[in-house]
Amino acid sequence: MSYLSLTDADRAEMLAAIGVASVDELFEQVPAGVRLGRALDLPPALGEAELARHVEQLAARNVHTGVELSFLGAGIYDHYVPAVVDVVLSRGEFLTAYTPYQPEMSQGVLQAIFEYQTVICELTGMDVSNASGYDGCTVAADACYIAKHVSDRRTVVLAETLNPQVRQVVKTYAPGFGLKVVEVPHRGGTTDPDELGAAAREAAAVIFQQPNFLGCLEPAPDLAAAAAEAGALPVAHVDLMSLGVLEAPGAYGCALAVGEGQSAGNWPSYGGPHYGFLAARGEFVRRLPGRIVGETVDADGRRAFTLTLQTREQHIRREKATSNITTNQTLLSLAGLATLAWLGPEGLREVGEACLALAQYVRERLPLEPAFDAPSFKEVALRTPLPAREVVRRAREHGVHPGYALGRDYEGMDDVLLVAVTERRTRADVDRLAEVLAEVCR
Amino acid sequence: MSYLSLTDADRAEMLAAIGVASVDELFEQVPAGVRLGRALDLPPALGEAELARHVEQLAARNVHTGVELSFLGAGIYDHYVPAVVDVVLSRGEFLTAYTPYQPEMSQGVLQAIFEYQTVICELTGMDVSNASGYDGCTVAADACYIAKHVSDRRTVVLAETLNPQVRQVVKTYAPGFGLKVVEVPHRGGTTDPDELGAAAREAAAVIFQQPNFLGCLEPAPDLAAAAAEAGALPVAHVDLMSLGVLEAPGAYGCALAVGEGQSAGNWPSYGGPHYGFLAARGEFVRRLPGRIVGETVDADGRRAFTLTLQTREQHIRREKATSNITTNQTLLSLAGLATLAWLGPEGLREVGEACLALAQYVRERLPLEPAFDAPSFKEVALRTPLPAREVVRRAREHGVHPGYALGRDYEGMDDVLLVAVTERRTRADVDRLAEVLAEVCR
Amino acid sequence: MISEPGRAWPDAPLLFERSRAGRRAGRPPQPGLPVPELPPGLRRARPPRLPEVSEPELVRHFTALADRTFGVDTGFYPLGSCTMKHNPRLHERLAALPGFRDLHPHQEDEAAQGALELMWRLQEMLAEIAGLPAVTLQPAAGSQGELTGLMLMRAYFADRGEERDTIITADTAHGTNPASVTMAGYRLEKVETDARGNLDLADLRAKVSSRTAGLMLTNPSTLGLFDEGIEEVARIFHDAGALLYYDGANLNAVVGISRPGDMGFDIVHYNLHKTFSQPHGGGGPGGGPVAVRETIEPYLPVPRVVREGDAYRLDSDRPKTIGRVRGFAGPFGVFVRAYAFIRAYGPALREMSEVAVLNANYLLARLRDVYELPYDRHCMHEFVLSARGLKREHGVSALDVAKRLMDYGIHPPTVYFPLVVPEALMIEPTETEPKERLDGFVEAMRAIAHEAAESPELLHEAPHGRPVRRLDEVRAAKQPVLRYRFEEGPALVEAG
Amino acid sequence: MISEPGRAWPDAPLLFERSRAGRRAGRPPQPGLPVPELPPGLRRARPPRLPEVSEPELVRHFTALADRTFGVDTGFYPLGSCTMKHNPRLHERLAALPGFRDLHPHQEDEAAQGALELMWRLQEMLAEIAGLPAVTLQPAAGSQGELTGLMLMRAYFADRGEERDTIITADTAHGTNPASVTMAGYRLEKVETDARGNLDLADLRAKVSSRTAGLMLTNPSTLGLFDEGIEEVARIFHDAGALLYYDGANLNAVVGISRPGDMGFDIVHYNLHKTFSQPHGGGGPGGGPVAVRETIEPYLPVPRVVREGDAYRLDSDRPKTIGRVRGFAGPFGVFVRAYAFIRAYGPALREMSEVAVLNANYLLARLRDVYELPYDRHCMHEFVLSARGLKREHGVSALDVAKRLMDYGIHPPTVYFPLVVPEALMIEPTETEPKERLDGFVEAMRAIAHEAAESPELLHEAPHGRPVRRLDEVRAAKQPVLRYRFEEGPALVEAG
Ligand SMILES: Cc1ncc(COP(=O)(O)O)c(C=O)c1O
Ligand SMILES: Cc1ncc(COP(=O)(O)O)c(C=O)c1O
Repeated sequence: MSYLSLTDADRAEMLAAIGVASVDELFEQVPAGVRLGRALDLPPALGEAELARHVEQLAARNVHTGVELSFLGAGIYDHYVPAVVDVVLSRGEFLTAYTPYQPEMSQGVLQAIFEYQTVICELTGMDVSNASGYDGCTVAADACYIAKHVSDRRTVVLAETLNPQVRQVVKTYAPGFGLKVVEVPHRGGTTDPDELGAAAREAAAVIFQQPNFLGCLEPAPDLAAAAAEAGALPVAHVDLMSLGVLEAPGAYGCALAVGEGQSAGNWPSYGGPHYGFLAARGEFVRRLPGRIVGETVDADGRRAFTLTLQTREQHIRREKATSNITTNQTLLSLAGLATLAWLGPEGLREVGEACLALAQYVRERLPLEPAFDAPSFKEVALRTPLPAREVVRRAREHGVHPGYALGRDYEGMDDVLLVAVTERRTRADVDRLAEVLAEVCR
Repeated sequence: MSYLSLTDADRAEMLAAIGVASVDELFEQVPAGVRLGRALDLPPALGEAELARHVEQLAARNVHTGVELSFLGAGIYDHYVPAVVDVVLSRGEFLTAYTPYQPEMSQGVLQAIFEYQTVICELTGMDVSNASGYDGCTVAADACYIAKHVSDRRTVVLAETLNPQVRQVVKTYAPGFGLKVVEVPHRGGTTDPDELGAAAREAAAVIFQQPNFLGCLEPAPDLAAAAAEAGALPVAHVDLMSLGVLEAPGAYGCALAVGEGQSAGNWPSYGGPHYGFLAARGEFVRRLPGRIVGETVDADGRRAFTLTLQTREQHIRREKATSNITTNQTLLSLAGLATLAWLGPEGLREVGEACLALAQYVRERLPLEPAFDAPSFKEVALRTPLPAREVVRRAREHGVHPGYALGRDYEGMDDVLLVAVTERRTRADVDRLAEVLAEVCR
Repeated sequence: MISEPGRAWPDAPLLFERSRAGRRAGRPPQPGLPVPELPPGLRRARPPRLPEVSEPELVRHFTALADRTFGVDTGFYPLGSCTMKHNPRLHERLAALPGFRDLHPHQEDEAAQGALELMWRLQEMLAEIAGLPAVTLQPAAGSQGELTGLMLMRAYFADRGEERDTIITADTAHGTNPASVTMAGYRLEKVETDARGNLDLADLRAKVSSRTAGLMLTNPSTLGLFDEGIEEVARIFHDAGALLYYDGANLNAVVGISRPGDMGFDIVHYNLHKTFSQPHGGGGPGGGPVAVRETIEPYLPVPRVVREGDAYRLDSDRPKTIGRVRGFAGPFGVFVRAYAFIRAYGPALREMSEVAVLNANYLLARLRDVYELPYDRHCMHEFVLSARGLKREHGVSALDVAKRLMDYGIHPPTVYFPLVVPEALMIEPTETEPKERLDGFVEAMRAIAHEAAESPELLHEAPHGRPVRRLDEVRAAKQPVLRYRFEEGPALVEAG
Repeated sequence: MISEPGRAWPDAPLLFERSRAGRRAGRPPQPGLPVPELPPGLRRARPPRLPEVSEPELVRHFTALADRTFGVDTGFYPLGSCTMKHNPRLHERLAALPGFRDLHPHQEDEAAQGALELMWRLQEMLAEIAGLPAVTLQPAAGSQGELTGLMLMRAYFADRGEERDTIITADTAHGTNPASVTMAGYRLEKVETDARGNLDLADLRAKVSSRTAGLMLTNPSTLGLFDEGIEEVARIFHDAGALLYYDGANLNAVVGISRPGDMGFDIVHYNLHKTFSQPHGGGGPGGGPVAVRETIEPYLPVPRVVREGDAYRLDSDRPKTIGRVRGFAGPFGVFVRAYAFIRAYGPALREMSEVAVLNANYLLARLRDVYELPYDRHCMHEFVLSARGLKREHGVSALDVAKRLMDYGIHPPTVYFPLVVPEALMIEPTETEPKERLDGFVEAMRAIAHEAAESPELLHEAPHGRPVRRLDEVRAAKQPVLRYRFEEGPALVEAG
């Protein structure tokens, strides 16, 4: 109620100007039969102070990473979100603007998106990036929609080591696209290039993840080569925070690179909102979904930015559009831009090396055997002597969340725990985890 | 270290432009005998993530009002700070600007201060306000400095019911001003106008507080009248949040009104930074300390705002200045402006009425006798059957901070507890306090 | 660095142009442990050319970009169909509470009860608002809600063994509707709008058949008009065994007044960033929950948020589900804001819609004599004017009007949409605007109409008071430059 | 509402002009309890005319005012003596942690250990930086630090039974120094600056006597020059039994390089909002801790933060204390920021000062051929130029230069201070500025010198690109309007 701005006097004047006696008259176009003849059954209005108190009480009932030492990852990571992000998120102009349809009103957000696109291209080694997809799942579906249009094949291949949620979303979307989904099982934690290549022979695209969901580094260049050789578009699902130390998908021949942007600049936030990124080789630019910002000049020849190649989009192309996406995840992607710019090339490399070093330490220090031999980036799958979910339950009683129970998604992995580290974990944190695991796995 | 912006190449170029081989040469003007021949003995540098973690750990060791039901007041109150305040505090332009010496660069902050001055004048019933003093203590000393200059009397009278910290600060400053401080004891929780008038006969000014530190409403109009009659300037120390329901000092003849602004728009923040306000009748305007913003026009005749009457100030008048104040509390005072504008006249009245109602409920509901008969605004002094500090200690074990032990400041009041409420407390909160007090006072 | 002293909007260099080799802001923690070697070929060969900028310059950069961006916080933003209402700042505080912000989505349900309860309560409140019993919060935006809805239809009909391949939309439909139809694998059929701005019932009857899976409709329509025949429309589809989908983009007009479920819709999406005040963030994020009738509930995406006694949990054990449409249970931070928004109003949400409609009708009443009104009715929360008259008489287009509004400190309305209105100006003031802002808009629009006659070049060349003048959009599309080129790459990115 | 379409800075109405009777934003909680009557005469008779504004308009109002304000986040702000460095945004997060922000200052010591530890550690670090053993954090700003220091001197001499009534300051001293002297009840004596910019030792020797309580000195001075004779200066005062007070406003030049205690100062204040990055907030808040030698420690204000074993507490039991100078233990939020700042640098704080000095000398080197340099030496963290030449030759004043700088997007330096330099421009770049910003300033200053010769009227009439042009300051002071007049009051507030 407190967000309305009209006074009683305003209302009276306005009704007079309209020429009606009451607001009800304006609603006469709503047939009587479909009117709600009662008040909405909603809890009573709260003033700001009471509302704040109520919601704070809800928030207090969650166990967050500030109160529990957490090794949860499995797609969402607690990399450090620097304070410069607050500048982006707290500026009312960014926060309360919408899609920059009118470029003269929105040069700032347009320029920022252009910078974001550049950063995504640099990291992935690609030529073009859109201005964001919903998340790391839907951008994989977007990649399939592109592949469907540039190929006459009607299958997509997913490595089983691709994030299960990503695979689920692709499977939800695929029937509408007229695509069949084939999955290629892992072999000891990673994907076999030959097996993938074989499966790809009928496929429009192949999607694999680097580092993969089981915490292993895939032989990504070999996977991409196998897919390409089979005539399928190789699509890498990657983690931006790894790309200071891991090779860019563009450098090993991928056609597209997609991923979940959360790790770069967004808080876990119980799953969202975050941003999905999607980058491609130049040849696919007119098939990309969503907003793309381009550079041009204004009437005075001054550099200016604008949404471009809009003939791809739903508001122009309608049923022939490359996607239905409209509202996207711009603000979150700009938080990503700020974070990556704050890190710079050195910082990003350092984050990657911290992850590598800590993951190695996890392997060596914890009283559990690694489930797979392949090297890790920031996650390690470990065998547990009792069900991993039970290990989680017990460890949490000691104030430590030891990681993700892979049995949630993979059959036969009930005794596998996926432990994640980021640069925010320390040696001492891993030591503490080792202690707790020793205690609860006895 | 991460806040520096020069690269090695920059440094080299700059040294060359200066014509020196190293930065050390620039420091040759520092005599060898006073140079620090070693590194500073400070803990090693922390990166942002580590620093954040370290400081968060310090913060976590404090018991704040989010984790303890608190009835602490005694000068600092947890009135609700609305979210519009965040707009003021988070805008880099307000945050990182300094005193608006160059009005063309600072019309925004100047206008906001002008609005603040207006709000302070309205609330206190005064003609002029400065742009803020340090806090509720130092503005009382400022009032004495004004009084010293407009009177040839050399005493100031303080009611004993004036906040002890305020009195202490006045006593610290007074010798430098050449003023003697006389205190007038309370009689049953309030000040006797006749006694105050008698004491004021030699005084340049009289300062009393409404509502007073013991939680009682003073006969403020009578006190002001007594002071004025004795030829002393009546100065009221007031709480902005009370002025929606309590009479404005200007309306009962005060020469100045001062106070601590924290309750309006600032968090407790362990004592600061907050703002002190100081308002006066027009005749004193050229004796006011600190910044004052005035309205004027620019070369095009457009309305504009600027610091004015600067001949009062230290940078112009130096040893003859009305004060030495330079850096003040502008940002905090603008948070006050935003809060008071958010409340509006109705909201401020409602806050006041909520306080009155809850204080009355405290009187009736708690299992302790009020120490004084005078009515309360938002604080009530209660007699405890054991030392009040012991009551505090025990109640805190139940997660409730029951209030301020007045024995900290007043002799003979070891068994008096000052319980504060604001509009953020509920009936249920008071009920809970009643329960805990019943339990611990058994 | 110095260009044109006195210019209000100095040029803003790109981050990459601010970059200097060796400069940096962040220094991540180093664990002091050996860094293992990577297998050959996996290590990055060439470092990414991220900008190298110090923190002070980074802050200034984003401050400068924000200054070149116009938001609701800057001024009036009557962008039709987008519901650019005030975004309460409290919500930013709430979404940033550590108990929400730092909560991992894989956290065990018993350690996320506050978050789950908030989602469950939000579902319940949204259900009451739509008049439909079951809600999924998962979809990321309205468009994804649409797609989800269409997938639900497919699952529903597949389960019943019916083969239906066509979705009907209005000719006034938003572009997302037909785009979603295609993405969902359906065939599109369009139905016309009649002279009063309602669906043409004759045309509709002719097109609905046993192949029709359903209708997608925005009501009030993108013309800002409530479909007066909605009951008959619903009957036609239901009689044909088809379903009705409600595009909730315009829900702001009817909350507490008329519920989509009561209108006969079977599936509804909400745009949390429109009706329920999630800030639009320069393009997003949003939220697109979907509500459905009992009969469609079994197909909703997983996970669902369910309540059992006093406990809440995520439930993925739904055999008939269409599956998952995005990660986790949805954009949780958006839910915090929507929840807070609804709790702030309570049942008075109705008043929100009433004022939205009042504000729109006030503008309509005050502008109808200078701009053409294609459908002469009271409007709902928005309305569409046509600049056709100005075009004909003075050669001034809707775009010219839009650009000139910028000089009056107002964000232009949506233009050239809906397609059925030539030179369309689609105006949605929202309920949070005070009368003075509305009057300011009226004055500006009237002044512009006057200028169109007196000095049309002023409009053709507008804007005059923004950081840039009108852009060469053709060049942007014909010679696309879609990333910074580091003074080395080709002018065109799209080589192929 | 519409004034001059296309104007970059539309007029900003006052909150009171945005006010409409009956409108409101906040609705405080109501306890649902009866409101007791107040005794006669105590109830407010006439409601205060606070603005009546809705929340959306309130947000827009402050957004618009921020847009009309220039901060360090906006651009280069070389305001001499004020150390306008970058303010790390992390600090705002930290100061807002609930454990700090919502901590009541009367909380029991045992429940505020984190806050007390932070303060104690800050004291220790500040002590190391000043080279003096005991620190009080209490003073609210530099000026209050000065006053505190003078009170300490008085207490010290009183305790020793010495009667001393005079404080000596330099003729380059900041206005707060003499103002503080008077407020502390001392007599002021001024000593001259010699041709190299040092204190004139002969003059000094002549003025120091047994009546001298002490010296107040800024070192480096407000000319940006380190006093090369500081050791002798200290000797003169100490030999006379007097004390030396260090005005720490310019500490940014010498952290880790030379410590005031080692220079011979007995009492030092720090400006946390200068050297240690507390944002200046449009005028404040600040922080002005004071460090002293052992001999002066007993007189420090109460409460003091002390450590006992592993515990920290506030100690007010100090019989010789001068008393309290403000509420509680000081501006705690400022301490959080200063603490974080020092911890971010660690011993590399020295580098901070080195770069501050390097940046200043670079500007000096690049500007000395176009503006006069009154003291031909390397400077420290700031330097003073004179526009005397421009004035003489082209009639262009330091003020004109300052105003014209605005058109180049740069905040003017401090002007007309210190008083010993005519047409002074006092320039302090700080360590956080990148070379490009310095070069931009050089270019602007050189371009302005050129403009002064070519088109001086451009400078006299500057600024041209700000929300307002030059102000009628005389009118502001002669006909003071110091509050909004609600269309009723007299034009002048000051009636008397
Ligand atoms: C009528 C209509 N339908 C659908 C959409 C798509 O919603 P979203 O942007 O949330 O994906 C919009 C939003 O622009 C709209 O206006
Ligand atoms: C040299 C000098 N001394 C003293 C002060 C006063 O310090 P503060 O503004 O913190 O009161 C200043 C600040 O303006 C200064 O520059």
